[in-house]
Amino acid sequence: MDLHFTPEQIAFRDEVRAWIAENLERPFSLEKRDPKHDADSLVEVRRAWQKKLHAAGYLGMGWPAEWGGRGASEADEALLQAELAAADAPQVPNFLGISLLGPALIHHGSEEQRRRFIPKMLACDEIWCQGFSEPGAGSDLASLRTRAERDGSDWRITGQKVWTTFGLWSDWIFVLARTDMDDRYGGISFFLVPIDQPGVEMRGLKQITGESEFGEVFFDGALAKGDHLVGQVGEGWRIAMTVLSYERGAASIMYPAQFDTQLDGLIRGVHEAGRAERDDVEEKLGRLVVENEVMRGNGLRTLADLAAGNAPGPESSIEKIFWSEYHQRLTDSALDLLGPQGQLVASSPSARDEVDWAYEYLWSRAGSIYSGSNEIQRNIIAKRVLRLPSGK
Amino acid sequence: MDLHFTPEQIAFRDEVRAWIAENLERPFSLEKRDPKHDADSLVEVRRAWQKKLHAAGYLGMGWPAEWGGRGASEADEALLQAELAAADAPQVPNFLGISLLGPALIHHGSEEQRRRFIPKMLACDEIWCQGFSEPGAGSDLASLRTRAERDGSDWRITGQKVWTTFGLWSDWIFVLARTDMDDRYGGISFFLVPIDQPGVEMRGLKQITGESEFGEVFFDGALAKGDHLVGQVGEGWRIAMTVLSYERGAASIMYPAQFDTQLDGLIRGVHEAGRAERDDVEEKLGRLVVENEVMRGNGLRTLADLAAGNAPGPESSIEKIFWSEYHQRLTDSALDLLGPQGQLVASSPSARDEVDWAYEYLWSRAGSIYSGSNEIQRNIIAKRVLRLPSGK
Amino acid sequence: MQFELDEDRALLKQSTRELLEKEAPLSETRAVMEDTPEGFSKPFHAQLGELGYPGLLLPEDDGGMGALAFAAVLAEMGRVALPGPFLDLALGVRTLSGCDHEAAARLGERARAGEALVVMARLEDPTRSDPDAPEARFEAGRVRGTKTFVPFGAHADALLVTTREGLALVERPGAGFSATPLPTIDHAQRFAEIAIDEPAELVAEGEAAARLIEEHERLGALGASAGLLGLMERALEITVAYISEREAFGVPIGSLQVLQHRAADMLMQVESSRSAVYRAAWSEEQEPETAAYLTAVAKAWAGAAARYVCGQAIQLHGGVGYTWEYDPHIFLKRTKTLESFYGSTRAQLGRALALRQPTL
Amino acid sequence: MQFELDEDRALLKQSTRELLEKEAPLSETRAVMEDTPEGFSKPFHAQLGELGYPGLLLPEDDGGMGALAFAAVLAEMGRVALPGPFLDLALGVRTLSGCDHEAAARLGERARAGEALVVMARLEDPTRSDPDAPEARFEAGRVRGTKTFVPFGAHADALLVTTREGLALVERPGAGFSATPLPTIDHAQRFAEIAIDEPAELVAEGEAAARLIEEHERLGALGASAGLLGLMERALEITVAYISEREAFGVPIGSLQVLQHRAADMLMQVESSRSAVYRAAWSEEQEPETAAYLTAVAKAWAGAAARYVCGQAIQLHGGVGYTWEYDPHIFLKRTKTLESFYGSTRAQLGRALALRQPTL
Repeated sequence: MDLHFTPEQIAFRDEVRAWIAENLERPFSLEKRDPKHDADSLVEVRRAWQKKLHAAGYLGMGWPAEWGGRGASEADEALLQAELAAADAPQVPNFLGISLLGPALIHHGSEEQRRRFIPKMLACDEIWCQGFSEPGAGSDLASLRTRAERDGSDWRITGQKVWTTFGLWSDWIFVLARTDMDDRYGGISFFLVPIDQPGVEMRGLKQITGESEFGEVFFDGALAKGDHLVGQVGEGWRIAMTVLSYERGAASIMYPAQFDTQLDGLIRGVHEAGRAERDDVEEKLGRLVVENEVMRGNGLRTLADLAAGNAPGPESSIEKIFWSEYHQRLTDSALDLLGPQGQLVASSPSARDEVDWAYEYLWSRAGSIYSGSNEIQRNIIAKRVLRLPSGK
Repeated sequence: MDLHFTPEQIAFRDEVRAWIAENLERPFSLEKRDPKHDADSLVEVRRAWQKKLHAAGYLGMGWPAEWGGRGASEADEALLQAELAAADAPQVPNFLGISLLGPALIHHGSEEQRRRFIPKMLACDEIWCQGFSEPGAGSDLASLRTRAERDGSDWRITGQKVWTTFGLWSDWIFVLARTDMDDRYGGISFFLVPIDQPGVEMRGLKQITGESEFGEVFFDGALAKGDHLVGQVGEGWRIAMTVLSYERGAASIMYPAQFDTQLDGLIRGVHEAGRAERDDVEEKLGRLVVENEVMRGNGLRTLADLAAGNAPGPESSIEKIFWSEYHQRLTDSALDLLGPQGQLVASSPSARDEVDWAYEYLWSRAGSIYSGSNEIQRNIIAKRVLRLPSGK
Repeated sequence: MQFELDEDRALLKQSTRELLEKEAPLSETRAVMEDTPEGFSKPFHAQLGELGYPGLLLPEDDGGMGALAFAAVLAEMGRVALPGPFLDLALGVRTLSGCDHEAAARLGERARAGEALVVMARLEDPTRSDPDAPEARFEAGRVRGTKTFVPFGAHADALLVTTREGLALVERPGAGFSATPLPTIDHAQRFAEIAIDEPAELVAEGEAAARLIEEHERLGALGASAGLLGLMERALEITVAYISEREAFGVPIGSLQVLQHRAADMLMQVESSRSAVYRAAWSEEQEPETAAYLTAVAKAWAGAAARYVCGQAIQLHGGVGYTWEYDPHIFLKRTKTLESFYGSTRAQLGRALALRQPTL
Repeated sequence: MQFELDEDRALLKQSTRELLEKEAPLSETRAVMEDTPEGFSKPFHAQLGELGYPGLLLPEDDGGMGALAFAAVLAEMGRVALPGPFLDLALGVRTLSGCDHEAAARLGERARAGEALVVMARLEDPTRSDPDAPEARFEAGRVRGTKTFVPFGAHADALLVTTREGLALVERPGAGFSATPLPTIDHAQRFAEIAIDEPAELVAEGEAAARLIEEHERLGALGASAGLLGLMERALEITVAYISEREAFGVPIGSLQVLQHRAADMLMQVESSRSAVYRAAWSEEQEPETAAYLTAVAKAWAGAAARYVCGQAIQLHGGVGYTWEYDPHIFLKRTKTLESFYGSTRAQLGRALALRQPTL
């Protein structure tokens, strides 16, 4: 057993840490509090940050060198993500493009597609959003109904997609659409569709936090060029499932790092409120500390398994459930422990400035739903890990 | 809205309270600690207590006067049970006979059956145990397989029953047995079977507490006389379901009364351990107090509904879940709050004497399983109260 | 014994429901959250005043209807997550009526008619002051101090300020008054930090003031508990309706056992809250010696219950549950306000333990 | 990076499992619980001694195998809920080896060979004494005091007694020693209250004694956490097997979604415990600056986790789950012992908060 990172990995982590200290002006939570910003300018902050990361070689690190990679391991990627999370760096606009579309193009796309799309995606000259989910098909993704019909050598897309993160600011969308109505899995294909065209209408989808980072998009005969089909007709489901299983390791120590930063803020806040000496407060903080450290232990184990060549299996469902429900417990406890002070929205001059607890409290409700609800994740564990029987 | 008991009910409650003070030598938990007792002599303590209760007219209070009743309301019955529970009086050996078999005989039995069985059951000259559950049919009671076959005008019973409370000390057992293998519900009949006969073998079933209050019984052509069939052939399921739905109200404020006594002991124990001033202890005790009081509020509401002529419906599932899971939280917390001291078994001279926490801790695990597991209760709430749809 | 409300109160409850569904439905709450600077509909609150609602807690021979009616009305308001200061106003009217003081009586008349918004300013910065011995002072006819999280403190017409000397009434705060908004999660429930140095009248002192403040807190906790009951009751209803309709994998998701059990747990929380809240309200009227205890019990329970129910309402709605467009978030946000103010769950747990007494 | 044990330790784990399944399987635990006055099998513990197990925690050049091997062995013992003082003995051997004292060294040799049972007597009545400043005294070559919940205190051959003066060793306690059994829920884990007034040797003082006691507690918490891991791992296995077989309403109950999710939650607890326990053991060997913190984390987590898993093991077994005949109760009972001793969950939560530090 060995849970040490290699000296090279530690050196890389230190390099990243120093680079962030030099290049990140301020935590993103402070950007969001700045009254000079609106939703548009915040996207520009994110874009600028992505450009910096790209210039420093921190994007697509595990990809082939030709596409910007440096042969990095899952551990390197995980260390990078943990440092970024701990520093509260902005999420890059193309995070889904890079984690999903990138691998799809590299493994399943054509050479022209790679050349055309990857460099601009990495440089954030084009923003991509994801077009997998549909309003009627949440957890049951394969029941999607958006369809693609041939139009000469091109395709016409009709239907609706939701949860298109950064949709309002995107230039392109990668879409799963049905090319055969009768074949549940084999009838799905993978398309690249430009957003600025008559057949596409993108709307913001306001979240309970009041922001509209998500969008919903309506396709009414939108044009997808024939050479913007990724892979073959009918390969869409397989491609999507493959890329969704990548990079699981990268997040494994990211959440504990992010929550550690928030825990720091909470502990400071509780001290300032003069409540740190109470036994009930000690117990609650202690529990939050313990759970987060256990989560990190799980993450290190995942990285160790990856390093030992064991592909991450359905156990990643455990990580998803753990971080999302921990986030809810953390914010619930924080609001209890900080009192009304913790409920102030960031725009209030009296709000605590380390962590925007009001936002986190609301946003935490989403984590147990998106990316496969926790109910679905528990089904997966029961069936694929514990091999429990199916009903009749 | 009126949650007051009537002056008559309060007078009855006071009468009961005074009667208990006069007649109950000591709490049953202290009886159990007394080294002079073994399982047999404890049953005799219970029997003696039932005789006292019977002599005072406290058994079958709601039954017709002919059978010992006094036209008591559910509220009277509930007040009696609450006082008995608060005083930690022994459970009477025929508690299931009185709550299940009594009503079955009164509503569905023959006059001869009533005359033959009811007086001795009330006086505890005969102890009855229940023969409904089977090893292969826990929550799915109707799948029972014990069968009754005609033997002239009599019946021969073959099969196995479990959870026959006080089985080892019983004289009779009331049994649901299958008279038609093909009719799931209509093929079940209700028999009265003497235990002291060659075809019946009763064994103690040791519980996780180390006691054997339960039994399991094996029938191998046991004889049930023809006139010991209750109701008609095939009416057994209907009779059982009817009597199982009676007396729900009687327990509605019993559990909170019992837990209040235990809470008193816990709070005293925590004070004596010098831990009462801790904020975390305050919070945990406060939560136990709140939950128990809320449970009593639910119980009073049930009684009020009964008094207003509303039959208790599937909402009684809520009470079952509430008290059984509260009991687990209470004992869990008690063992945490009292430290190792709380884990001492009653026979230890150093054990706390108010409450046998070690026993309660273990026994509390049973409440969420017996009488219809809490999983079944939640199914009932979902389907019959919330009317949620069935799967395909 | 009877759990149902009597005819008068049942009628009030029913007519309140109809009024709210007509004049202030959930869609209106949403509009107020999005658009109104005050965080509530002034016309609707004027209408409530005309109908006499703010006087609910007055003695019966003064036109009040008692604690059960109050709880029933607050629960109805919870069902539409009514934004605004109604609870604080009703408490203010009651407190003014308990002051043996002419200015208080005069203002009370206007407040109960909905012509003046009176709220109590009580909380101070907890790191600097003890709630039982406020830093705010009443001296030489003026009140001076700083109060925080004053409900609708920026929009009140008059303030009942707790001071070390007693309860001070500030009418028409002027130049010596400033209010800084404290926007919270709940867009439709506005708080303010206020600094005050204004002429005032001492309307209650000593024991009398302490009693009024205690009563204000107790009835505030009762009203908040009732509001929480309404919130979770409605959140459960919309959730059951949603999962009964919504299909996945070819079946309504409400047929899945895990969601059925979740809904069953939500029902247990809601129905237990109903028992606890109405029992506390009933004791306020009929068994005052247990009222403080049973109110602490109700508030401690209902706050945690509503948090669970409204959180699960979002979860069971799936993706749309965290959109602004669907309603569950409105319930979650209001729950947070009602749970943490009017005596937080943690505070009420301690209170319940301290006040524990036999109730049967 | 690698999570798996290296070859030597994996081999030890495997051979320990085989040994236990052969010589001390769960059925044997049941027999010991029912019949043995000492609460453990003396012959099997002698066998463990012959095989060198009690020396596991000794320095490697003294024949020890380190904390990872210790954790792996304790987890295996947890899988069969092995009754007896093995954990306390291994800790005693380690502590004796840390005393720079001849009598300790001599006894240590015998103890590691399984010839003498040495346990530490540390706890005193918490209402009368502070664990950091015990009432027990070492004076004039004698130790005098009262200790409570001494593991196997009635069956030990020698005692390491914490006194205000340091760590005192009492060999062959005689007439000045009395032990009152303290039977707990867990029939197979015996404790005693002891009163002692016996000749003794002071084997460690001051800083050295404090360091040894701290180490004893830390390694005790690690061993208990590993034991808890084994208990819950096996409890989950038997539960999954049971619900996969048992049918109700015509289907295996393990196909019901609610039970599937419950089992999934149990798995999360077990696997997270595995990560935490082995990480703590690894830090004990490789990263001592984080060991105290990570051990507190592991114990705080594993205690609560095992309580949940073993409680649900009973629930998912239904009726037979609360019979003596089925195994789940054995796991629940041992869990209670391991959770509340070796630093209770509550104590470890406080410790984890106090010791929190960056681990990456």
